Amino acid sequence: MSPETTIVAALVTPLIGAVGIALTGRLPNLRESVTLVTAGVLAVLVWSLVPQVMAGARPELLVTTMLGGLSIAFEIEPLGMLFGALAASLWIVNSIYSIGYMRGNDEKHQTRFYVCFAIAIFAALGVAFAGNLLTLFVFYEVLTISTYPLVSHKGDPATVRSARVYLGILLSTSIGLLLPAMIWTYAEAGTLDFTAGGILGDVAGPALGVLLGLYAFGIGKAALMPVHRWLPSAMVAPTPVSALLHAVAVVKAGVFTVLKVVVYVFGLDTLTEAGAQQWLVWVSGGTVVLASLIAMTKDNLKARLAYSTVSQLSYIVLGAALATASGVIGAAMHIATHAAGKITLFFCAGAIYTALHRTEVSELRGLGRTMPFTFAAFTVGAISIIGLPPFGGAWSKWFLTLGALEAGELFAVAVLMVSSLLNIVYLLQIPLLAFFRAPASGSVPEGVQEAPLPCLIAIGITSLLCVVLFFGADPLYELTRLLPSS
Amino acid sequence: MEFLALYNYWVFAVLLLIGLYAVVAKVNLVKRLIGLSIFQGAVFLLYISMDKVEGGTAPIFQTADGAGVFSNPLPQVLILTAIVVGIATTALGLAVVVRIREEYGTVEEDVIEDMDADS
Amino acid sequence: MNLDAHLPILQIIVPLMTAPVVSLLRVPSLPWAAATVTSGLAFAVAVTLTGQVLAGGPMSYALGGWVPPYGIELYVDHFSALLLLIITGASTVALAFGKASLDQEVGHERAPMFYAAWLLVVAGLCGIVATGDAFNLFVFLEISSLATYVLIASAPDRRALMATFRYLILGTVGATFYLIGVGLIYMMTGTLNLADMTDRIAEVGELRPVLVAAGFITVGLALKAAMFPLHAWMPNAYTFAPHAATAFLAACSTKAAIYVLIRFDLTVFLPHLSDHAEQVSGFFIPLAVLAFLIGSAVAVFERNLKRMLGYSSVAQIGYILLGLALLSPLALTGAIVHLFNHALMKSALFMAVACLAFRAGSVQLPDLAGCGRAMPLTMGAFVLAGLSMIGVPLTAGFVSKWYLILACLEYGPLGYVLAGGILVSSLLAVAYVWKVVEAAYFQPRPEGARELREAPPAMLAVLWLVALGNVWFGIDTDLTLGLAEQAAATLLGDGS
Amino acid sequence: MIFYPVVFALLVTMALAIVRAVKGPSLYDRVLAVNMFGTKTVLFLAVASYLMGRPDFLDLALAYALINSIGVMAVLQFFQSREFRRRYEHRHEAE
Amino acid sequence: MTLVFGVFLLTLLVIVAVAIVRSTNLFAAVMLSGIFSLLMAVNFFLLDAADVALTEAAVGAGVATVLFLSALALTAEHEQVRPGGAALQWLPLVVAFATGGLLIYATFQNPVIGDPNAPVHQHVAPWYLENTPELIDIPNVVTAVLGSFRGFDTLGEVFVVFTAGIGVLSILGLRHTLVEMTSAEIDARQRSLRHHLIPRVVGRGMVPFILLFALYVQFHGEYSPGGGFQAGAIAAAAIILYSLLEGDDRGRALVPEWLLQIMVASGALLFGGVGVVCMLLGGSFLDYSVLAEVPSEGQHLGLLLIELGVGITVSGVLLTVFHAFARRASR
Amino acid sequence: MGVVELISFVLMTAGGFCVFVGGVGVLRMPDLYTRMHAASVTDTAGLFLVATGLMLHAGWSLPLFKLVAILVFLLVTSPTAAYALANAAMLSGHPPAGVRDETVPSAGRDGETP
Repeated sequence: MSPETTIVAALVTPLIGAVGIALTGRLPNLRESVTLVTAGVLAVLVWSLVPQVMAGARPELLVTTMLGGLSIAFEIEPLGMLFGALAASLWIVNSIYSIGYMRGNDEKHQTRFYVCFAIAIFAALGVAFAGNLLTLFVFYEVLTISTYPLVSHKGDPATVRSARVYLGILLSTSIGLLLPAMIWTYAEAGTLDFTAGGILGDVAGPALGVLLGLYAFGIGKAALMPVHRWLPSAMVAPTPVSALLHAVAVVKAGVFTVLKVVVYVFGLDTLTEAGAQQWLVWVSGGTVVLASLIAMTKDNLKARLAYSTVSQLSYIVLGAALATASGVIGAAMHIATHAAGKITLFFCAGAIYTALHRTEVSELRGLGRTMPFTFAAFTVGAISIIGLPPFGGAWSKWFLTLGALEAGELFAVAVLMVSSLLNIVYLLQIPLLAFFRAPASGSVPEGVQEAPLPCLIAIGITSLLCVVLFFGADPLYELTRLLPSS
Repeated sequence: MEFLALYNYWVFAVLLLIGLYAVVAKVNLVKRLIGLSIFQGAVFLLYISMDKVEGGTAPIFQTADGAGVFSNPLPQVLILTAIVVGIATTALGLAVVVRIREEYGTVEEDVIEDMDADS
Repeated sequence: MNLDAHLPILQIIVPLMTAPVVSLLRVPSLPWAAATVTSGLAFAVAVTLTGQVLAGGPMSYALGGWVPPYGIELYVDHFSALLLLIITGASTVALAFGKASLDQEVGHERAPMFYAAWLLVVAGLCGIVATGDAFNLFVFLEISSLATYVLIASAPDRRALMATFRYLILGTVGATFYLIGVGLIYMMTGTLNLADMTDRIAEVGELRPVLVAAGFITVGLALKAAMFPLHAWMPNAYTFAPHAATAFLAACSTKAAIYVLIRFDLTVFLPHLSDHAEQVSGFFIPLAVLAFLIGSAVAVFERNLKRMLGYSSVAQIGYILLGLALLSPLALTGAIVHLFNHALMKSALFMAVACLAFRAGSVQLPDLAGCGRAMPLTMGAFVLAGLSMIGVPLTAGFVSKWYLILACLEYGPLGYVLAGGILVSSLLAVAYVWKVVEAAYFQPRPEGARELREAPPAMLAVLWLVALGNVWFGIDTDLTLGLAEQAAATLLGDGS
Repeated sequence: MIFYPVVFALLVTMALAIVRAVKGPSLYDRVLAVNMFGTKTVLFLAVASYLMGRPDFLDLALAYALINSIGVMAVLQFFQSREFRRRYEHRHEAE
Repeated sequence: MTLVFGVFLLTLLVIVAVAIVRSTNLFAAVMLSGIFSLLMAVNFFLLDAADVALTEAAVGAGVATVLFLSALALTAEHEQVRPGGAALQWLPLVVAFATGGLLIYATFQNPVIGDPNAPVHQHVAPWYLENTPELIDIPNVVTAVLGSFRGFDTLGEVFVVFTAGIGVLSILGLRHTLVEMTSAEIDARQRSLRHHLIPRVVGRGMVPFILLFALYVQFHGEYSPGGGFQAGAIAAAAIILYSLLEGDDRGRALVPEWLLQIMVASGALLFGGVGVVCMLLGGSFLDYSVLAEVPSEGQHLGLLLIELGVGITVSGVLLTVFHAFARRASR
Repeated sequence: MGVVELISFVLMTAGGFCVFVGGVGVLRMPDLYTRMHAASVTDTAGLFLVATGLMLHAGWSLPLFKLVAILVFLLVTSPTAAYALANAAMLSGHPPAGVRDETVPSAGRDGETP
């Protein structure tokens, strides 16, 4: 198969899957099989591209050209490859988990759920492979819209209200800020293609800063404060969706876009020369710390994880804002490592909810013996996110710190330090509570009571991934290393 | 007499004003249509006023070769058409008013508005 | 007889002459069939004509063999060709689409008159666009207006009558204002031929009657075009007209007035009246901005689907006017393309609404809750066209907005504010389209509501044809942009 | 010149008729005034066509002389149908 | 001197217009608007527009009055007077005054009335006056311009009338609201003015003359004021008179509705058809010169036919409209 | 000015006078019926005089016949109209001034008080 065909196949597969799921909606077992098969096929297709990209190839696909040199086109470069592979792989895991979760909780509208999920993956792949900003924007919006039914899944008024916040912030920032930024970019550069070294070489420094601001806040999915509000709102979704949102598709699409814009639209050199990114270091650094502090105050487990995500995402934005080679490498790696860690944490939260219907951190006291596997996995995920070896998160923090030092940003270094400490406090607190605190009297069920098997399998896989990303990080490094040099 | 040389146009403007006022301000639908025909009539006057040539006569030749001074035929042609358009509009408007009266039992616009607001 | 040379007149007389015949047909369904075939024929003429214009430049046709300015002239250039395509195309699809819906609303007894009036609207609008004579334009304006009143009044709801009456009054006032303007210009120039007028106005351009005439023509056409704040007649007229007729009228009836407005302001007045450029910009820019902001905002709060779309049209007309007011080739291209694209999206939206109304018997949003599951294809098309209206890339709406915003950015400091306004209005569009989507997909059917099923295949086929047209013209912009760029260049040729 | 006295007289009478038409007081007075105004118009048109040296325009006066009667008949018909309607409405109210 | 007459009549016009707007009795307003039309017609006549004056007299004073009265009989005679309703409304007043003021402002640079050097008399119009004898060869230049030079406008005009006709038919002609009536009432109603002996005799005597006159206006329009439109209006007026006198049902028996509808359509088709024939014979649309060997004879033939078409459609439509109203009343 | 012209002038001026008197009568008379009286009598006379004057002016020509036609039609229609009007007024119960006939129902129902 030629690379072009592969791209087409990779994009079309989830759509076919969606149709298949819709058609087999009456037969749950068949439907779930379709989901899994599609996910598997997709993963194979996407991974088959990896060797070529690592070898320096840049598969392209031009769908159509519209007005004034704008086009719908795809081009796979290392960052997109990384994100695409991540999304495709985690879809399998997430599907396995979803099956357990959705059935375990007896959710309604399961067919709609899987269909939208497939479309969301399609959109995420589109974002990953986009060859220019316009294409990226289209898929970015498709992603927003296709996840709305997932967020509002429960359908009660409170959920719908939160889902509207989700949709409202994401759409309004993208149309109100991102689109103007694109148009401005087009007006200045005459193109929107992602080009190595950037396309905005001729723009003056202050304007560059403003433009960067439009992008940074316009890409609401990156959840930079103060446009992070949608993320906690989206917590009303079922847990697999939260996992999808936080770890795989949505937020990653956001930070991915930021990274991509910084590298391929602005260009690292252009940015550092103009110093236009300086303020973004401060804002993202501030977000990191502030979100961590907020996370500490949250008793609701998913809300705490949500703010943790806000904080972690800003690492990536910070990495981009540093605009140094190591910073970008670190940021790119963090996309993968954080994904693995955070998906584990969410899976665990979902497992706890499915098994015991507990949602608050304070209710988890002493449950370590009831759900030993789950809490063990939670510990793995938490440590990975904190950035301690032997888990994947260590590498990305390492490179981020390196990048901060390269850039001479002592503030950034300080932020990384402080936030790691805060991470320890608010994340490790949970397994500690579960394992070492005495349970509140009578609230602990007898014996071991874990979540359904598919959930556990999924959790196992992702925790394993956290370890694998530490010991087998070389391919990841090789891939991300291509970024700043490109 | 000089000041009267533009009198037609002033009358045109005043009639237009009167007609427009009736169209906009009146609530009775029939009255508004009457206002509309005054409004249109004013425009006829505008066109016809400009066709006059001092010492001329209506543009219908009295001799075969067409000698003589004649007023301008073109505005007359235009207004012939405009009059027809006017009566067509009026007829259609009246038909609508009659139907409105049948459906609502009144032709006062504010009463009708109240009725629609209720439904 | 060389048909090609006669194309401009055929464009008008094909629908015009068929109308009397249709009015005599008494066999059920025959009037509809005749009207549809005629409309299709007119579309074919428009396509051929466009082809000729693209190949050989503007066409002129002297009626009665009398050379202009003594006789009446038809003049078809790129701009008019585009409009002709819109008008005949919208009519054809709405007719092909609307048989079942119109049978339900208009009934067989009234059908001959109704379809005759429909053809007269088509002929009138084509006449407005094709003629090169200021007074002849008025005559066709009246044909199309009167026939439009008939179409609206044919709806079963009694409120349609009141809507018709208001439209009739305001439409006549608008047309009469236009007539006054033409009269004053004629008084100062002695000609009615637009091209001739343009030449001769140069000598008297500074005189007051001409300036006042410019004002009257602008206001009169603005009334006809439902330009903010003279749009009062429009939402109700659209709301209560028969659904399929709305799909047709919304797509093109105001467009013809806008066309004339652009023609007059840019080719007749702009080159010869000093300050006219400033006046146009100063007058239209604020109104355009208010139009799209207020139009969209009102639409957000509207629960009647058709009226919501009516207010959205107010907003869309605002965009077009903005394109005119900025007076740059880029902006004008955007405006002209938007004429086409808006026709495309609105006719799809109103057709979708017609499908909903056909099955649900109501266009109130609460009554339509949950219809997305029962009528997935209809709602799918609605969403597609809605995205186009928001201006999502890959749809037709994006193309025109893209041009407009680029033109704004080009315009200078104020342009940034204008671009911001457009974006805000787009966001509001997101809000009202989303409201419909949410009601359709995420709300349960109300208790005791009518059982829904998918609209008839014939309606769906046409609906999807147009909905996909929104995507097609969002991607393949050669035809629309080609015509629009040419038209903009010609219009501003010696003006800017 | 020989037409001026009669033209003046006609014009003044037209004005008087208008005063009556505006004043009323009853509808019949108005109809009377309109009818009178109509005949004066016919005469005025006839005289004016001579005044302007175009006697061939007597057609207008003739046309109006013929049409004037239709207006009056229409008015009469209107009165009659109004009477009818009143009676009808009256009967319905009584029921 | 005509100028003074004109000023006097125009002043009356303004007075009448004010009276119309101020009158709360709609019947009075309609009567006054009949006067308004007549004054208009006289003014047109004084301004050398004989054709227009004839049209205005036939349409404004004749047909329009009848139509308004028919509509009034079906709606309401009095405007409702509300508390404070009689007072002038300020916003409309301001709008109206702004418009009028703007126009008066503009007039001061208008060419003076009757000025032979005004632009209107310099361009286009002289061409018609010079070339009509040669190209069309009829005395009435208005007819020449109307039928030939600007024949397309007239075609449009016919279709406007046609539209109004089918429009009124579509709006009123269907879905009758049946009113229960006693047979005596129906009788009293349907017999119309038949029991008024004198008007009936006189009226019936006049109908043929009016029709004759209509024919004269129709076919003499190339030589004197008149033409298809005026003739159509006058002929329709004759039938309307007959209907008023004898009852609407008899009027309809005289000219049945199916015939009316065919008239309405065929007149328009005749006009258009002439144009198409011209095209088929190798000319442009409405180029009558190709209809005969000698161009001017072709023009004659063309004008004759199209005027006939205009007359048929106009009379058909006016009658249709009248019957649509009258039938509503008689149910 | 020839004799015919002179006679024509006299006739028309007299006609004008009649017309004017009629106008004054319509304005000044107290009630509908007297006004009607003033109008129709003078109308007929004025009409006759003016038309005859014009005929003399016209001499033997096509316009003469048109004038005759006008005269005849007006002579026929004008009284008819007056009759019809009076009839309608009387039937609908519009009283002559000074008459207070109790048998005439709902007097002045049509009257608008000025």
